[in-house]
Amino acid sequence: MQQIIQDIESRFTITDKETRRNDLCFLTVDKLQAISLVTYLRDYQGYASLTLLTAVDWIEEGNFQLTYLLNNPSTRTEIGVRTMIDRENATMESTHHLWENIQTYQRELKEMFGIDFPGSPRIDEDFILEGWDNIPPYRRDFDTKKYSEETYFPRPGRETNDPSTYMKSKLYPND
Amino acid sequence: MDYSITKFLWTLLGLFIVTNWGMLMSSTIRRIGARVSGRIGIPWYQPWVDLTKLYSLKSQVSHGTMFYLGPVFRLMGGVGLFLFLPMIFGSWHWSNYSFSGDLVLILYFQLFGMLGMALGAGEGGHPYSTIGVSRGLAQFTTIEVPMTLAVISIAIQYHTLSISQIVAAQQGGFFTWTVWTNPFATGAAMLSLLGAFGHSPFNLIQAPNEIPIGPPTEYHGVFLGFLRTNNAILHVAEAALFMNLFFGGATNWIELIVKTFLIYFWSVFVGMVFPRFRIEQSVRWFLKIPTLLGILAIVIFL
Amino acid sequence: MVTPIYIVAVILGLAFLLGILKSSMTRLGSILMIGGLVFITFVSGQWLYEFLVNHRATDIIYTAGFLPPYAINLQMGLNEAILTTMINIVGLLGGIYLLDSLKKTGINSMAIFIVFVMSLNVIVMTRDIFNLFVFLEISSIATGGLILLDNKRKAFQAGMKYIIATGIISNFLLIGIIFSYYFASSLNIDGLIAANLMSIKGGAIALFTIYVSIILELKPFPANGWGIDVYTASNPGISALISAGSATAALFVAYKLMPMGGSFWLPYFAIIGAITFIGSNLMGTRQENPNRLLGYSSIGQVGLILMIIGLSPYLGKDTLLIGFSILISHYAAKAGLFWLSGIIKSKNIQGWSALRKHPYLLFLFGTFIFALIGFPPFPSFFGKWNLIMALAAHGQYAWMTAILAGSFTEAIYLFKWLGYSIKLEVPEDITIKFEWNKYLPIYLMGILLYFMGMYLAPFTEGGVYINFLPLAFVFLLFALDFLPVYVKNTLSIAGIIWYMVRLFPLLEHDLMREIFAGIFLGGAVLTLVAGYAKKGKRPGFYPMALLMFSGLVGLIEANTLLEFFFSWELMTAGSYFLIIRGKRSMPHGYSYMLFSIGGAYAILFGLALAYASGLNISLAALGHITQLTTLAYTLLAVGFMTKTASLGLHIWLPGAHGEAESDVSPMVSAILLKAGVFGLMLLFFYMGTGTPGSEKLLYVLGWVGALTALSGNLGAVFQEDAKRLLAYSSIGQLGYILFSITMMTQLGWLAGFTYTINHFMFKAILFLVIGGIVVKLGTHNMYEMGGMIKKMPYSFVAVLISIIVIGGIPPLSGFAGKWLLYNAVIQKGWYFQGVVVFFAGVIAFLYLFKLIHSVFLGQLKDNHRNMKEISAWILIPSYILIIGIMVFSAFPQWVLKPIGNMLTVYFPKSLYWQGTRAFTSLGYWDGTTTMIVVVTAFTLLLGWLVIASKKVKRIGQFNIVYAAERPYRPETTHVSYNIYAGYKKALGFLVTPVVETFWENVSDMVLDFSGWLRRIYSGNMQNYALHVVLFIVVFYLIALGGL
Amino acid sequence: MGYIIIITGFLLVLIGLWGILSQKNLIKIILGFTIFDTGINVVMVSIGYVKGKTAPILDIISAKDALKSVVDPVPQALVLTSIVIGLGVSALMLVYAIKLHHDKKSLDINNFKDLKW
Amino acid sequence: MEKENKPQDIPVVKTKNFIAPENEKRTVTAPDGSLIEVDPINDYFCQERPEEYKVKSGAVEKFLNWARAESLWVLGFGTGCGSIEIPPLVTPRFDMYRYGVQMRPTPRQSNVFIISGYLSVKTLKRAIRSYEQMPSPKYVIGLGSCTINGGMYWDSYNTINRLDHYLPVDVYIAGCMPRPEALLAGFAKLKELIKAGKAEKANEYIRNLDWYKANQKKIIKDWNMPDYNW
Repeated sequence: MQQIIQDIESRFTITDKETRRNDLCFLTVDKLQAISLVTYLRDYQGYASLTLLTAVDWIEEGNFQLTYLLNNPSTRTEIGVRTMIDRENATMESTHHLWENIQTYQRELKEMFGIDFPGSPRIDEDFILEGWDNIPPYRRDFDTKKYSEETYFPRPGRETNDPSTYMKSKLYPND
Repeated sequence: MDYSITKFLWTLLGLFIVTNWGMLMSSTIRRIGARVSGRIGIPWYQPWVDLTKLYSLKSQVSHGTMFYLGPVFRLMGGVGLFLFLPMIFGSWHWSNYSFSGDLVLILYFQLFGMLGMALGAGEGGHPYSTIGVSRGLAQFTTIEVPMTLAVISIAIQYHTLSISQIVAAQQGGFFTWTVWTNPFATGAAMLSLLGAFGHSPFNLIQAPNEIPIGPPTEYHGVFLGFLRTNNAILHVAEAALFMNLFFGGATNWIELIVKTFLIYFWSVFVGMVFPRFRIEQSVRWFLKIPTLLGILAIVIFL
Repeated sequence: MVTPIYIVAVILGLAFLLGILKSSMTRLGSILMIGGLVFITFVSGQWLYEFLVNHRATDIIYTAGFLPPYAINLQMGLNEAILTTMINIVGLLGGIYLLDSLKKTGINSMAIFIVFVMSLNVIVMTRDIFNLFVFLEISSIATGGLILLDNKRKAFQAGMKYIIATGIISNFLLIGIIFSYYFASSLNIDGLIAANLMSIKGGAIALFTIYVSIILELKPFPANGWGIDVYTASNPGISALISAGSATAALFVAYKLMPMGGSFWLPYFAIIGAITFIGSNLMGTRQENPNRLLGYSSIGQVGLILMIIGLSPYLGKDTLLIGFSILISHYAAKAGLFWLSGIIKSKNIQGWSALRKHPYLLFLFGTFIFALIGFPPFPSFFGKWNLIMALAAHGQYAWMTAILAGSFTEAIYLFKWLGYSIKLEVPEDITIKFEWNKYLPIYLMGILLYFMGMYLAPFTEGGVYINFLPLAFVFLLFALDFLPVYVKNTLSIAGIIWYMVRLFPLLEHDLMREIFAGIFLGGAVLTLVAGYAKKGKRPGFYPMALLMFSGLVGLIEANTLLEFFFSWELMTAGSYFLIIRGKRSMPHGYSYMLFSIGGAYAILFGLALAYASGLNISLAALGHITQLTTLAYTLLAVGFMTKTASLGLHIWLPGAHGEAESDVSPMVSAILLKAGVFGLMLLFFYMGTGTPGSEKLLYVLGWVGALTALSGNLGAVFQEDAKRLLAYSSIGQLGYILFSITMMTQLGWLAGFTYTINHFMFKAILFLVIGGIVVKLGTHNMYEMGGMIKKMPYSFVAVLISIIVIGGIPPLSGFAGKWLLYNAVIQKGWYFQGVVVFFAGVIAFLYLFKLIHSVFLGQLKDNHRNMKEISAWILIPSYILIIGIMVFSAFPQWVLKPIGNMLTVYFPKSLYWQGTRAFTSLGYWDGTTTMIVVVTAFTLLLGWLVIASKKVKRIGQFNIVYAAERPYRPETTHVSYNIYAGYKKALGFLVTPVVETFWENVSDMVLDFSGWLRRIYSGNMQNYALHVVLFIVVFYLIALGGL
Repeated sequence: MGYIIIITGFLLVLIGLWGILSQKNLIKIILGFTIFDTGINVVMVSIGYVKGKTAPILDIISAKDALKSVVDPVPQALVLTSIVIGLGVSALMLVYAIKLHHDKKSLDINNFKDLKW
Repeated sequence: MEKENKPQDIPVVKTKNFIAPENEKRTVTAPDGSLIEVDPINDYFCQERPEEYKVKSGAVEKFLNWARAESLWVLGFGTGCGSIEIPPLVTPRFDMYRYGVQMRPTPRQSNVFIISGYLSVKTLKRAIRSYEQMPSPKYVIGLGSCTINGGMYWDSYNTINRLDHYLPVDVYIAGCMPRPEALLAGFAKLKELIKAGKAEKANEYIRNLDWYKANQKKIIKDWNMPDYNW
């Protein structure tokens, strides 16, 4: 594992490195290098299997963090490749030529985060949300509670309690 | 050739008995099935309740004329089978209109209902209906092979195709039944009966898990009520046919009830034990052991 | 009377005159040439008239006033008169045809041309063998000169080859002549005959040399490469002359010289003829160049006639008639074809589709082709018939086989050619321009063929009975082909109805014939009614349809074997043209024709054996076959089974019926197939069960029928093409019929008749309706249809009723067949066959459901939304037939009772009637009661449903429960394509196309063999010379090796 | 004497045939033909020849002993015709040879195989 | 943490009219060459509005209501996590068959629609379609708190809160998740209602169709089906 990381470091500019376990580590690279890195991992290091592609909205930094989690079935190790992309103009190169199943993740990210992957098959089709016309719901600036209240006829009389205080008041009403 | 009103009324009465017996039989069988798996099962009157409900639904839709007529054809198939079959041996009242034709008529009249169902389901336009029909017909072709062999065998045995005469030839005791005198033919026919009743392992036609209910996917309400009525009649009539051919017929209703129940139970019994066949498996299966038995049944008379 | 010597004198004089004319005076030259040709035609024609009308005795003309051997003598008898007339006519017509070319090449060529014609005349007439040699040489020099007419490289080479080969041959002839003279001291043929050379030591060799040379002149296979090249390369006009004129003359020489050698040489003539006939026709199968093809065909025909000469001991006094019948067909057809090829100027036979724009020329082309194969009413038909009959009477089965095999190989390429010209795209680069002098000879030859056919018919035993009335009607319609379709249709229907009215009293209550006449003619009327739906003129349709129907009606009327076969061939020809009219039906029409001809030859062989058994021409002779009885019946049965498309012989049917036009399919399927059934029934009637071997034959045929039923139905199950599905279904149904009648019991035959009548009705309905729908929807593929019930309810009802009948579901009439068959099978004891048949019957359900579902039910396609019901002209006949089905279903006794009574004459009675109730020793059935019970019960149930379901909402096409989704498109929701995939998995191995593969392999083998064989024609003239020499050597070793 | 001539004649025939079948040059083949012809003519003459008799020309002998003193006149007549015909054939062949040479500038017989099969 | 929440600055990613490609109008060529315009929604589906059925009373109707109550055919359509609670009903422990309750695979043959748990917008569309395809009289059981007020998904952007705004509910079964026993109790309650002639919610749905449709269409923007699915 370490060897591989060293090998990668010699080839790519790794801006950040985080080893979670012996068999799992995350490498952060520049957006421009990300695709070549996953290609390299897939073709030369045996990380042939894509476990998932996911995103995190770092709204404060104005970035989306994409994570390609790759798995090497023979050594049973995983490497996550992270890259930051601009939030305003969220576009990333599609990697559906590397893994066919990544199409689905890319469609999901497009729908939920609004990250575009030009060229990815069926990227513009609805994925889970049929007929969504608002801000992509996983963006943190989307207020889901407000949306739900506006849209879904909340049944009146609903109370929301903090579980710990609520349980305390129930169990120890005298305190 | 008795077209009298009395005859008609008697036949209607017979039909009434048979329909009710068919429903009772199906609920009983289902109760037995439930008990086998440790349940209580449906109430014995459930088929009547279901039927009443189906006939009393408030909205119905139709896909077209043939869709509408399909259940009529289907029910006609069952009723016709009943009409052309002498139910009780030696009885004028319960011989129905069996003077219209012999065993061959009955064998071919089965197709009448199938055709109607197939066409009605076809006009429904649902893909699963067509798939179900195509499976049903495909399976039916090979079901008929052992059946034909068995029929020919007993025709050779008794020198007749008339059902009354076949039954008459079996009178005289338990061991004069065809099942003892011609076990191969009986075997072939009873195996083909499994397919005819369409219980597992030969229930791919309706296969609720794959092609929701198959041909009757689009049927509901009165249409479905017709189909259910038909099932009740058809099961008894077919069992009665086999009873007449192989198990000495019946001289009274009690005997008929017992025998048809056992014959019907045979197919359910098998169904409880075996899982479902794929269509090509069932098609092939009927051409193996049942056909072999049928051939043996003829060979012994050569 | 002008003595024939003037033929020589005038022509020679003219030739010299032409020689001294100035080369610019071509106009005068051509007038002189034509004048000379007209004169000699007149002379020979005048003699012919004398012989035919005044029965003048044979005349001998002595050229120098001395008796032979001191002078040359010419003989003018009937034969010579006929032949010289023929030669002169073709010379005259050829001269007219070649006028342009001759004018172009100059006056000298005209001189050569007339000398050539004259020399052929003398060759025919002369009785002196040296004179014969001289004129043979003159003719070949003239031929050499004429070949030079075409200033082409290939013509030079061909001419050179020709001269070298004929040079060698004539030198050998000369040697023979010298030795004959040496041994017999005579040059006169009569003198040589009297001298009996065979008895003189060494005389045999002299005779051998003469004979081998004469045979070589006839271009025997394989020493004929030079001859074929001449046909290929020279001007078609010259080729026509060589083929029609020279060959005629040379053949007569062979005939003339035949008595010299006595019977010793005849078998060799026959063998060489047979080898040539088969061999060169086999070569033809791979040929694409039309002229070369005609060359092969010419040589083949000449071989056939040589064979006839060789077989003359068996043919007796008929030799001349037979030979002449075939010769005249060859003569006219070949001349016509060569002339046609000169008009079309195509390098390959595909180019002949240019004829499509010229229907009359196409008609003539068809005429020539059919005349060559030996179809009625052409003379060659009668020739071949007489030939086969005479050979059969003498037990010469090997020769019969050889003749039929050769004829069949000839059919292979001729029909390929005809098919190309009818069906291929019209080539753009070939234009046919009208020139009277080229058209006229062709037309005349065509007319001659028809005339000679009619003229020669009465000379054949039984030929006087042939009814040419329907044929006359066919010609009338051909003449009226320019009229619009409804006029012709009305005319045809009226004609057929009139004929029906006329025919029925003549049948004298022969029920079987009445039934088939009803099917043939009634079916004809009904299917023709559907023709009103067509627009335009439908050129050529009506003559051909009526030709088929006249053949069919001829079968009914036939009392003699000849009439029967005559009608059979007419029907085949007509149906071929009908079938090939379909858009994509060229290959199918071709395979139909080949199977039909093969079948017809099997029938011919069988009929010949029947004739030979008692020298009785009447149809009843079929009942008393004593020669090779089993073989005869087998051949007849196989012949008829090609028409009923039994297993193994069925591969033509799906394509032919499936691709035919919408109203032709019912004609060929519902009606034409019944001709085969009629033949089989007739055959089995006469054969009975007592004939030795018939029991086994019937047993085998019974199995064939059962397996045909199974394979036909299984084949239909996996079809996606609606009409092909129906075609396969026909195979299956015909299998039932074959199976039923092979049982040879009353029940079996009743079942057979029931199936026949039912199949006629439902298949006519199905093909009419489905055909109409296919045309309307513009596709054959069922998966592209669907939902038509809403647009075409009447069609749906028609199809529904038909499929109920096919399925044998009570209460409709299909069940009658099933019930009878069940009883028959058990009674006969054919249990396992029966099971196969009943299995097939259930399989029928699969394709029936597929058909009705895919077309009428399921999802309506978007592009078929605006469809209307198919034309009423199609529905009217369908509904008439439905009424027929209903009546037959409700009152089966009306039909079955009389048939049963008729059959009791032949078979023991086993079906009894008691009112409406039929019963056998096994079971009973009451059609009327069944109908009443079912209709009553159905009505009651329907009433119940109507009451119980008060209000039913009609919903839309996609309002289906689709697992909570909605369908995407009708195309993807309509389940039709390959719906029996599971069944295919389980039983698909049964439909592996074994038979198709077998026949493909056979045809590949034949073509490969001919491709290999024709390598001997290497193109090298020296090789050809060597072939000639080798031929002589081999012939010598075989014939005289022992001497 | 007679036999010798006949044998010579046949030898010429065989030589001619050999020439036709083995030579590749068209002219030689035509020569073969003429030799073939000549051989046949020789054979023909020899057959009609009777020892010690003269030619059947009526000028030389008187008409009345013609039957006794002349050879069979028929072969003689035949030979004349045959020679004439042979001449015609040879001429035609030569014409063809010229035409063929004109076409392909060759007399080799193997060059003229445009037509086959 | 500084939030710069400016929704108007964020580009709207989806700008489409929500007509499914298969529902767009298109032109096909008939075999005779003429052009046919296909408007899928109007052409393939029945556009009529349903009509209310007559609610009768009297002894016969009482008997029929009893029959309807004793023969509850449940559509096998599980929407949320509650669908895992339904299969145990056929096991020997609960054995719903003895109460005349059976599962049917097709809406055409079912009377009872159990909305088993949370209902996303996407599933709601299917549920509406299935419900409308069921023949009347038909009954809806809302299973679990999600169907009542959204349950734990009350603030989700994609899950409805109140089923009764979209489909007429006869019986709610509260709980998260209710056990199979609760379902049986729900069936019993439903039977009671039916026998009492009070379970005519199907009519109510038709009566208030416009209101229901408005609610449904409010959240199902990708409607793409006729107003009423026959």
